[in-house]
Amino acid sequence: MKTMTPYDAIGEALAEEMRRDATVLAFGEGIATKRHDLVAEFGAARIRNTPLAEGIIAGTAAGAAATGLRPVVDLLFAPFLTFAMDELVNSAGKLRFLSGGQFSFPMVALAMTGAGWGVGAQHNHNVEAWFAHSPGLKVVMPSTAADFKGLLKSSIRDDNPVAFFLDVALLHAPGEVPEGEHVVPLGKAAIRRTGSDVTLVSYAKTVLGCLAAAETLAAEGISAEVIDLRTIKPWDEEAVLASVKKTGRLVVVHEASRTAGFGAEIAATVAEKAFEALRAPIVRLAGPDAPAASSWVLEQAFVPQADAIAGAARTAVARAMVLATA
Amino acid sequence: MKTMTPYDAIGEALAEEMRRDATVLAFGEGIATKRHDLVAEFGAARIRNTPLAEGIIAGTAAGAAATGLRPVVDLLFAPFLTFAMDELVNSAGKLRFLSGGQFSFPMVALAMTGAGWGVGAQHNHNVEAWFAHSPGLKVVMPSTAADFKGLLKSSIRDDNPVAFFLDVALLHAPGEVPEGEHVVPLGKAAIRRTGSDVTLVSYAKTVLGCLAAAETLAAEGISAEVIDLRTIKPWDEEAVLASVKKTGRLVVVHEASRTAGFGAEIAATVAEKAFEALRAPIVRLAGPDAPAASSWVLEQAFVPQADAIAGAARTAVARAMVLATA
Amino acid sequence: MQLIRSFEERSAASFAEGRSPGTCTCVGQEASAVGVVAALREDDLILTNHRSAGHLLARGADPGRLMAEVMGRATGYCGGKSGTLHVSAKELGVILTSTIVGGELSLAPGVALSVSMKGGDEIVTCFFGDGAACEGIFHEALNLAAVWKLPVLFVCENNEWQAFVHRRETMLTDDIASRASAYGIEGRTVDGNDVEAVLAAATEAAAKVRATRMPFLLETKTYRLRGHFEPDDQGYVDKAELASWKARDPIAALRASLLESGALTAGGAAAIERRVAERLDAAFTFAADSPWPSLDELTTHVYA
Amino acid sequence: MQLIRSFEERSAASFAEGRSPGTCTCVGQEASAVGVVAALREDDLILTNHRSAGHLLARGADPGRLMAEVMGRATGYCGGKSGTLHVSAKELGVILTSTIVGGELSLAPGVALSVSMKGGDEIVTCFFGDGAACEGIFHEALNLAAVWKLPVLFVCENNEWQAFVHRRETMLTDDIASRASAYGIEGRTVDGNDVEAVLAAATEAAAKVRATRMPFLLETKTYRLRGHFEPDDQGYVDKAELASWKARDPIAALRASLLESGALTAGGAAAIERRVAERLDAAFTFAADSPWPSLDELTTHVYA
Ligand SMILES: Cc1ncc(C[n+]2csc(CCOP(=O)(O)OP(=O)(O)O)c2C)c(N)n1
Ligand SMILES: Cc1ncc(C[n+]2csc(CCOP(=O)(O)OP(=O)(O)O)c2C)c(N)n1
Ligand SMILES: [Mg+2]
Ligand SMILES: [Mg+2]
Repeated sequence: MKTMTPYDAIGEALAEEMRRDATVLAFGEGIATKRHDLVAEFGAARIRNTPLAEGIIAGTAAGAAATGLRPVVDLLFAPFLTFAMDELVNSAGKLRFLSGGQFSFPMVALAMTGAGWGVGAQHNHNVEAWFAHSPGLKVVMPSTAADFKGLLKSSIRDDNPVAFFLDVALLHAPGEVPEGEHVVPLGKAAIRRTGSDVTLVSYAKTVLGCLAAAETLAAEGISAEVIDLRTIKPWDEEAVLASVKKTGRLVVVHEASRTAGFGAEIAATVAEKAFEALRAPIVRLAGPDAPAASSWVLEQAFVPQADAIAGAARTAVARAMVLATA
Repeated sequence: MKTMTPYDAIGEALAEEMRRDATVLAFGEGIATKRHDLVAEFGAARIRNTPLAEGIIAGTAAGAAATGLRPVVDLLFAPFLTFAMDELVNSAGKLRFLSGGQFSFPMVALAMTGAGWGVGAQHNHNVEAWFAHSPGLKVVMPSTAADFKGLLKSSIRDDNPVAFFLDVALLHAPGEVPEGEHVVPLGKAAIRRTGSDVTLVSYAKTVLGCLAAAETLAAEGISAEVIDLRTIKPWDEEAVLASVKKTGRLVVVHEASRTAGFGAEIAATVAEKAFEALRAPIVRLAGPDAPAASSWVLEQAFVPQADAIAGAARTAVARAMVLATA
Repeated sequence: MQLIRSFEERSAASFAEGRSPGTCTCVGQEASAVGVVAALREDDLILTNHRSAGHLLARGADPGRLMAEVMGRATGYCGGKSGTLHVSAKELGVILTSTIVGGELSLAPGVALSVSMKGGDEIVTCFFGDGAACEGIFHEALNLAAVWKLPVLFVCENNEWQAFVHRRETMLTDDIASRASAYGIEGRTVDGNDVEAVLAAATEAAAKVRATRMPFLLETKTYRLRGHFEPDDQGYVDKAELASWKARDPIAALRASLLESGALTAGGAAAIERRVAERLDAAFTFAADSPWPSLDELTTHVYA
Repeated sequence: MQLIRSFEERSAASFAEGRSPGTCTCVGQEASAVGVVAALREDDLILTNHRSAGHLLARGADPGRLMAEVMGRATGYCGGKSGTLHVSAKELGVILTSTIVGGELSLAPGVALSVSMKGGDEIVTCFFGDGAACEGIFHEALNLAAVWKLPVLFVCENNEWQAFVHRRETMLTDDIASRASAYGIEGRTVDGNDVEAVLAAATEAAAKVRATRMPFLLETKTYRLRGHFEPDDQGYVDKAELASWKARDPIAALRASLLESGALTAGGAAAIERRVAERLDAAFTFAADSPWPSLDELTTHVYA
């Protein structure tokens, strides 16, 4: 194990994949300035700065991906993806299908998001659910340095377009990363803590809140299982259903706004496929249905906190007991 | 009552609101060509053709809305909204909040979608869930000619940006519209049929499938309640929860792809707030997680049909009986 | 050109008889398609848009498989999934067709980037309309291609219409090619109804792109003689304008000039028409007799 | 200009001391802001972007409320919700600030449409950067404003940088104003570090927009003397380029010329600096002492 930030883990993943495969290249607004070590190793043709134009960055990635390259594009912050939606959704997401399978789009779009930088809703908007709802795309949102590296490597190797979200609050916090080749498969959740009374499902920064809540709950004799989805699409239904069948209670947590957030998909799937196992209402804890403010105090309050998660878990466990004795 | 198509009902709503309020105007790619009666009545300044550029159409609407006008923009087909996401989501949706309430954005964006024209996923993509997940926006998707008219009038009068989706399969099918002033409030569902055994919740074209299924079910002695949401955001939680508390079973139906579709929000909310009332797993019937094909046979097969809806309702009713006797 | 014209007219007639879906025909624009495509090498790549039949047929597409695609049949170029509006035929080098106006512009630089990175000397031709030139992505695509020195021949088929909006309602300038200078690249306007002129201009432009690896913006001035999308009664079209362009029909003009120069005889012209008719009879029969896709296809080709 | 410079330098210092969040300062670009804003009428409307302090202060914004906004306090222009990057002050006519690069361009034509429909003779000024000129929305906004004859003075503050990318990496041309001709409108480039020249050019341009109700593209050539967003060590900036622009500091230049002409004395200059310092002392104290927004504000102002 070595210790590094997710930001550096991303750099390492890029370097390793570029070494392994000459068709991998990366471009974006400033990536060549910020990652000059990669320019030094791979040359200016494979790490490129671009004009300030997200649409053509994403479109160029899609055109290149369909014709033999494996581009990684840095689109900076998630709200800027709004300028690249046609290229990501209509081209990369649909032209494989509409062409009857003539093309594939092995590309990765990186975008930062989430509370942590105090710059407001035009930089901080958790839109992973948009992309999960867009056929043809995969969606990744890691919580650990090791996963940033391992999932990015898998995303680059995947033959589908991947929207890869970077939670800014995590990006510069050092964590452990295994030495040597480290690849994490897409679509597999990580059970961060096993438990038997309640299942906490989350991804990105709120996984930390779930772990803190689980700690608190443990002290009270409540055993919480914490699942980190890591990949939002395809998501690991199996792992979540197995856990809920064991615990009978589900709390879903994410920073994205609650309404039509990805937590709804998780809750709905469980309400359909593990209904009989449920011993309490499914609870979602999520950001409010509001843009994120810049003001530090408001930005922090937007994110579901460990206390609230523990509270929801407690209620679920209590309610289930009432139901069981009714 | 008079009989007219939703297309004409939209024209009537526009004309009435433009007569009522001199700040209402409409523009889009070809609207002045297609609705020349409105040009004749209101002049070329208030019904305008635009250059082919969705971003600036939506942005101009947002800028105008914030400074005293009430624009309605015709963005043609929903996939073209991908070129207008910054303007709709980051500007119209967020600048009220980010400015601390200095501006409001009374505007309506119209977009067609859904199976019916055989032109594939770049014209037919049901993305209402994206907008429901975007704070600051409202989302409307009517199923009857009367609602097309009445909801458009409310949307124009509303002080918030509204994404108004037109299901192409419905647009040219005549229906009844009340004479005189007819305004339908946003956020109120319509109970299209009352019933006691199972609740079918839907919107747009699949409401018709639900009604047909309810007919079939009635003949078998199963009483289905059919709720037409009409407004997706804010949606009428109260009506749905009340119905499920009565019937104990919920089937949610829409044409949009299942994964992270709006049906998930409905199911998740019910699994949280009416959990104890549920007597069967919540079932979602939705389009597959795939783009829509052009080929007529595939396009039709994409949409949940009455048979499947009736089948899901039957299973729900049967399962609940099993549970009740277990 | 005659094959394209007849294909489109039959397609419109077939729609009118309820035997096939509506299409965006390129009637009147055949010289632009044929002139440009004839100037390209076989290994050059082409991106087109919703009005693609001319580009595809000029590139040698099988009219049977093309009509089968329009009809949504399993034997079409895209297995019926595309239908008329996004027909790609990778085997012909006609790739990534998008019906999003501007989609082709967003994708072309990336295709040219692949060519560049592989070190090939192919060029990429991107057909788009005067309407697409109003989309922001036009600006972004030309600029990126210029800054990154990508070998793209941008061909703007300026047919004076953007669906139901006249070009004059959408821009103050007359030419689109003159916008090239904003990106530091070369541009040129050519009479798009004169196939010889288009061929000459496209040959020169393609040679420049191939040699310099820099983009070039070629504008072919032409006209959409039928409506936007079948059916379209063109009630909104100025009659004098339409008539003046009908008088400049590119096929009639070519026939007249070939007959006059003696390169074509009346008998030869009739023979061409006959051969085209026979080929299209077979093509339309093939398409109409082709099977529908199986319902499994609903979810195939979504993920690789 | 001195107020702007000092505000920004104190803001950077305050960030370095951990007392306020990072900002995009406009150090080096003060002449562009002051020259243009001085050319406008009080009832003209302004749209700006992430680098807005110059425009706001030139328009008379209260530095205390501005710094309170940067610090995310309840007393800021936007109640702390905006923070530094999207400060609007409707009371000053500085509206719809967006930190999405190009956002201001997308909104300006609509504001001008409102003005036009009301029949007023105000004009709308839209400040954006050379980076924004690369976004497709630049193309769409200028084109729409031209076709619809909207009174927008587009002001491109070309400061040679787009965050961490040099302008030369993003376009082949040197001027942005020359793109005006692609839209059939007028454009002009002016030395953005010479406040008198900017004022003269902006006055002329504003008068043209007011009289003709047609958009105009004015480009002020200037330079971002501090980094993109605090902190920024400018390690990636060419030292010679930075030095040459530092030698052309707009404030030093103005001071020198005023001293030379006798319009300003050394004592007068010192007095200005003292007044500015006092004002900013009070402003920064006001901001730092201001309360945070209440947590209820999380969900206010979402829907009207
Ligand atoms: C982004 C987008 N906006 C609108 C449309 C609807 N539409 C299809 S073709 C067309 C006109 C295109 O005009 P032009 O680019 O000149 O091409 P032409 O049809 O004249 O060949 C329009 C508006 C679309 N397909 N995509
Ligand atoms: C759509 C979008 N893309 C990227 C960014 C990140 N970003 C903020 S400022 C900036 C540079 C802008 O350059 P320019 O327009 O020249 O303005 P300047 O900062 O030089 O004043 C970038 C890339 C953004 N805010 N919005
Ligand atoms: Mg055209
Ligand atoms: Mg700049």
